[in-house]
Amino acid sequence: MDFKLNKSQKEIQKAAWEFARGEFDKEVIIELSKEQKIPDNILKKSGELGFIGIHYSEDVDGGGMGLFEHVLVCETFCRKDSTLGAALMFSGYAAECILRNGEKDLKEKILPQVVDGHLISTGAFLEPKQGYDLTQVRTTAEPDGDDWVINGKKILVPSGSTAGIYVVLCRTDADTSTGGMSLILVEAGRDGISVDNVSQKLGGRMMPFADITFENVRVPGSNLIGKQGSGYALTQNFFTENRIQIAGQALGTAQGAFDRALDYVKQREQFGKKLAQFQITRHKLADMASKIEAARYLTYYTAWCFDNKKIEAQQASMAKMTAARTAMEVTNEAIQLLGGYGYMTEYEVEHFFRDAKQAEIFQGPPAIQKDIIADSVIGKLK
Amino acid sequence: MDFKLNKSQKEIQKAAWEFARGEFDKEVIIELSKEQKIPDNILKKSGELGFIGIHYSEDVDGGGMGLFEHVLVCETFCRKDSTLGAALMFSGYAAECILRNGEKDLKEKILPQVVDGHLISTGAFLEPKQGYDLTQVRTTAEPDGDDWVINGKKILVPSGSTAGIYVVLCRTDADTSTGGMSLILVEAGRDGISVDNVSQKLGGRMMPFADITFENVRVPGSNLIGKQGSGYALTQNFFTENRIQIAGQALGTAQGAFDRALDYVKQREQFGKKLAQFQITRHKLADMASKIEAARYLTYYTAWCFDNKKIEAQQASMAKMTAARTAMEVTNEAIQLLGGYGYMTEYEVEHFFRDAKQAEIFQGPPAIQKDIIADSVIGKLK
Amino acid sequence: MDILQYTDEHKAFRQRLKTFLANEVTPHVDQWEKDHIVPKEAWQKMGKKGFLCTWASPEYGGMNGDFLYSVIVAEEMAKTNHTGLCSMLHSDIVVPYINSFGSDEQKKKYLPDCISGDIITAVAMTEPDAGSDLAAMQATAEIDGDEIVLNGSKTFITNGINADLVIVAAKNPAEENVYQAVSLYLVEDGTPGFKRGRQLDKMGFFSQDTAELFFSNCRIPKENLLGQQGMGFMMLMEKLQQERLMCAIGGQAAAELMLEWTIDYCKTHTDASGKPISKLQANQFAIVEMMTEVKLGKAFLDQLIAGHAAGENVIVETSMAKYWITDLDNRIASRCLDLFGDFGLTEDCPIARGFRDVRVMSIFAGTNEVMKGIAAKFMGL
Amino acid sequence: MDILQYTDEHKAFRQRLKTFLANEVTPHVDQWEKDHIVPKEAWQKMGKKGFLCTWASPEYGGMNGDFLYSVIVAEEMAKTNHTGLCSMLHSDIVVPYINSFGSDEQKKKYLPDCISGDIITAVAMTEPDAGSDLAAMQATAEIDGDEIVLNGSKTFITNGINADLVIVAAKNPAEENVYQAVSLYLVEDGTPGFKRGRQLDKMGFFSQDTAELFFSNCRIPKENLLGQQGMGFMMLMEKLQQERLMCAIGGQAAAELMLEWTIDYCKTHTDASGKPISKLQANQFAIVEMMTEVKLGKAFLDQLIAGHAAGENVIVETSMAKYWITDLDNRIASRCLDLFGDFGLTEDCPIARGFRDVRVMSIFAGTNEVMKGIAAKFMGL
Repeated sequence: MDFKLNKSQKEIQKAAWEFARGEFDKEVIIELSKEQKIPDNILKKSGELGFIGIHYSEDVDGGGMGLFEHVLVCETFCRKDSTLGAALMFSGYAAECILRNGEKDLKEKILPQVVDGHLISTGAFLEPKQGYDLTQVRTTAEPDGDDWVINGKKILVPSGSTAGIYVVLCRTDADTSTGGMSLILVEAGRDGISVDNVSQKLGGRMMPFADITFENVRVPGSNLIGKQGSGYALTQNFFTENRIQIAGQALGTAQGAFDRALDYVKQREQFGKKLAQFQITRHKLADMASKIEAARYLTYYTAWCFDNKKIEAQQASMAKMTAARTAMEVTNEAIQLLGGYGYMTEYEVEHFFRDAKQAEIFQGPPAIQKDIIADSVIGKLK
Repeated sequence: MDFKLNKSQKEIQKAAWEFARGEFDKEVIIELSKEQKIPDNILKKSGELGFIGIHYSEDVDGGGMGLFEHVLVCETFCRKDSTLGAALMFSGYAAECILRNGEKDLKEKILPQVVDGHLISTGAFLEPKQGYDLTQVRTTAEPDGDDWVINGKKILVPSGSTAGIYVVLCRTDADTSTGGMSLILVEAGRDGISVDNVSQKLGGRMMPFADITFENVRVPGSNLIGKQGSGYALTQNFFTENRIQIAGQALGTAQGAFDRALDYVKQREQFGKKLAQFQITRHKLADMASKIEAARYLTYYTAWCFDNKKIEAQQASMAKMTAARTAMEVTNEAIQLLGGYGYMTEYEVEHFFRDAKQAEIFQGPPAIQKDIIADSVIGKLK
Repeated sequence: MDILQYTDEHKAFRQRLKTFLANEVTPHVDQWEKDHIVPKEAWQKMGKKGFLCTWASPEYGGMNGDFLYSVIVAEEMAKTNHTGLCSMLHSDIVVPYINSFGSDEQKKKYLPDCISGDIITAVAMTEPDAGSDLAAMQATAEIDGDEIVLNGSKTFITNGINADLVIVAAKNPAEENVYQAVSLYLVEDGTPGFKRGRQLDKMGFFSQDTAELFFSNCRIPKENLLGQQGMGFMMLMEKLQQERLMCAIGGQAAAELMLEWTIDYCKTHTDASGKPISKLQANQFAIVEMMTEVKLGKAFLDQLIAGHAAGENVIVETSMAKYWITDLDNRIASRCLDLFGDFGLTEDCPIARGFRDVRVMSIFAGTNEVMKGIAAKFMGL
Repeated sequence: MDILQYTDEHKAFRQRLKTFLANEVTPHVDQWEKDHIVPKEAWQKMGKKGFLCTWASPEYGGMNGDFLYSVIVAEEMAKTNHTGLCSMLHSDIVVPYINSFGSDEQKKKYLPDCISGDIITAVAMTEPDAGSDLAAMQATAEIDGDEIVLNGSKTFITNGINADLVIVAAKNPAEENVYQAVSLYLVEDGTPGFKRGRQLDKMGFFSQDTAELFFSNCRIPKENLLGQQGMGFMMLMEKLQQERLMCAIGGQAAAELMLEWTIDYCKTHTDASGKPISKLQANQFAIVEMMTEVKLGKAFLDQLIAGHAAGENVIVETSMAKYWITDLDNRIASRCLDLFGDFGLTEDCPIARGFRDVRVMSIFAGTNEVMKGIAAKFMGL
């Protein structure tokens, strides 16, 4: 084993940190978060500098690197700011479905716009009364001539109101098994689409949820992503990839809150001493640092598995669950260490905390991850 | 980063597992544990096969590998049996002080015997009423002609009653600072040594603690390990190395208990179902597996740091604390999953649990590790 | 077996309060959360109905209620899922200073309006650089003829914008012993030199007007000294116990409320197979574990309330209750949200507000670390 | 404010018991732990002094004590730091079956000796392949003329070696409805076909004679049926509540004891600088946190005891108390050991035995997972 980042990884990390330090402005982030908006200029710059599509292949203007490098950037960006960092790095949410499975034409048409930060993408998977179980998807796509005609309702679609394209999981076959579903790309603004119920978010406020209703929405047959009938499997693959990205996000969120708490306790005095001199403060920091360190190498290992084709769903679930729990614990303690200031918006850690909760729940709260892990750990019973 | 074990690491892991599976006998282990004895024949075989001194240099008959490989063997042995595994791999406890710092002659005289499993070594560091703070060591070694004359009392010396040599931390200088201490090798059986208060142990029963009193014990001047005055620093270095080994021990202990619990719940039925079909069982296993996975890569990373001269005390403390906590949580849950059988000696997990507690406390319970981590994380305050 | 014995009068009072809150508070909560303040009229309505300062003497218009009335109000207010109409602070923390330590003139002047809701009160202890460390207080009070001149700034002041009357802690700069230097002063709205800073932008407690207060050469008459000169520290210490107990009571009610909503959600929402998610074993265990902790908190708290009402020395237990229950609130908020899944990430889920609101409870009225320090001290460790 | 009201009689009884235990039990505990059994004489001494079956009617030699006497014995026994003289099982779990369900003849025959300690009892429910799942029971009881023929094996039987009288649960193989198939039978020591297996080798509970019991064509007279045919399951369910409550009471006392020792150790042991380690902030917080949990458990448990004694339906709370308090024991044992450091890894540290002993409490009398399942069911989830 070799735990050294290679030269290009180190450069990427450094470039991401410098970009974030230079461009991420606290006041702007706080203000735009309230409005649930992403700063367009920074999004485009991230794209231009190659951060968003770092793990995309070069034929679609991507960086040609692995998911490992994407995770490094997620971590670094979120360390600087958990809300903006995640919004930038997930501006291409679900576009990985196209990247990994799409036809050449579709990829070349869509992905360069995602890579350069001009197109926000999203995935529309969940439906009412289904929880996280996608086996019973009821949104349908029926072939009609060369087109697909889509009907149904998707809920809690991230960036649902700002995305330019949706990757939609549809039933394309009367067959009610998971083999009867397909992923279809739908461009926002097509006739028959209505976006509503844009929700105020608890965390991740630059990626508001919305519900999307499709009423006889017509898209060309070439918008099919991957093979017909592969939709369920491809969605699960995407979730696996996305969970690793979320682990990187959570890791950076934890680290960023830790940084701020450490700075604070080193300068703040109470009862005649620096907070950092109290054993209990010291032990909290030691705990936080240890948890981050453990989450970090599990996350890196998992990203490495992905890039080396050794990934399994349960490994991604472990990394996501562990890193997100770490983020919750660390950000929670960071608030506590800052005392009353920790609760105040301008001291930032409060939004790291809310964003940690977003990371913990999004793409399945712990119980869902445990179901996935247990399936694999236990295997088939005799 | 590259998380692949190289060819030789894989072979070592495989050889260790096959050796343990072939030689570790449950009944024998349970019986000898009660008597607090180590099976001599297995100890010698482990030595002959190169497991004990795998991280020793070749000039003393060692394997010439790194601590990483030692940790791999610790993990593998303890996975098969937590008590015997640790006793074998720590049969050379504190001999690393000689390995890392000793003069050529001393190394060549002592270490080959440790490597081949014929000599159990130990370190005598703690003293009454000092806790884990070694700054006030009161055992003295005074030069007299070419000899050292040692007086004082050491407590809670692991394998104190079975070891053939002790590495003793002594004050060799009137200077009361930590710079006034030295490590001196003392052979068991020298005049003036008394070993008493051999305690029944809670965990790690093949390495009983004893108190050792030195009354005008005379050893040759060449028994000094490293430079005079370096004893405190060398001890801290050894603790750092040992904590990484303990992390490996804890990791294997956790994995071994997990294996047994998994086997059990897959075959045991209750309320008309296999235990493994209950969601709560499944979630417990998922949690256990995730914790082990996180502890594993933190431990491996830390061992890698050691071998690549990037180690700092706090990194070892993080790995030790995290892996030992993981071992406690996993073994505890394993007992619970086995129900009444988990409490019974013959089902083994009860001794994995006690050994996990040994790993958690030995070389400093969590509070001590946190003190060390905090020192480094916080650094100097302005 | 109930630990606290509520009489029929108590029960009728609780019922009247519930009705009042359902009609006059709950319908407005979302608006107040958006406005980041509660209108003063809401306070007056509450006062007119007899729900403020229930312990106060009939002489001033009070109902002379026992401590259980305060408990009832604290519990029911917590169940409105908002924190803006912070009557607990007014009724059971601030006004009791006036009642306990005020002169007859002060009581006559202020208590009737405090009880009727025409005066809203606040207490200004915490300072930007002091936090829970009262000894580090910087605000000064100097005597100048018949007047006292206040200087300094206070922060995190609940009811800071609405307050008509503020009890301000300040130090006599001439007194070297910090524990004898602090006195309390009554400062009325509109006193020259008393300014309110911006309302603080925070994670939760949106409807509550938490603010900074500034005093620059703020002159008040000597008669506005509350209690004895130099006894401020002692008075604060004496009253902090009830303040912390009230936090625990509010926290307990919040935990019960969040769990109740979550159970209700799990029973009425199904998974894809049509089974209520309360039937999933992992969810059942989560709920049972949370309910167990809630019941533990309740038993401990009820016992403590009984002890406090009987005048026992319960400083250790009060510190314990404050820290454990407010930590419980955070645990429960987070764990409940998990059961809601992605819906829990939107503010449409009521627990989202709870999650944001309860996070400050382990910080205010003395951080939970301060609580543990107090408990350790009084346990003789 | 105490939740339970102990009378002067209760207090005097507790004092007598403490004296008895200090003289007749504590000095022998280390030996009993080595012997892996308690001599029968110890039981007899306890009986003669009136400390067994305190609830029993004077008609049989009992003192007709209320439930608080049982609580007192359970608490004080737990504080002897051993589990061998398991009077709680005998007095408050097994013998009550005879008292509640036995015929007059059975009561006359057995109760006096149970009270005097001349008969030690055990209950045999659990089987090797059934665990907490009573419905999976395999042992059979078949009628053959005037006799009943028992076959099967039982495991984890407390007092298994010492027991003079065992209540055995067995199924009528002809009855298909498992819930109506189980009956209880009284089997005396020496009955042909009743054999004791080896004493089980376990992590802790060394002084307690946990054993396997085997029945092979074991013939007992028909009169040894306890209660009604086919009502075994119901009787077990009815009595399990008190069994679990007693576990919680013992667990609570164990937690208090371990923490008390630890506090004492921390106050009397110094670090290298000569300062008691109870002055280290991390240790203070650890102790405060543990003490808080202990006090929470105590308040909840006392309230539950009062409810149980008053005959309330407390099945949910009993399940909660059993799981939470026995989990607490494990947490406290582990955390206390950390404060002792390496010394805690030796059996010279009293918490080491505690650490080994309490680990089974979250498993026996229904695992804590079973407890949560029961709570969920009766909460209507």
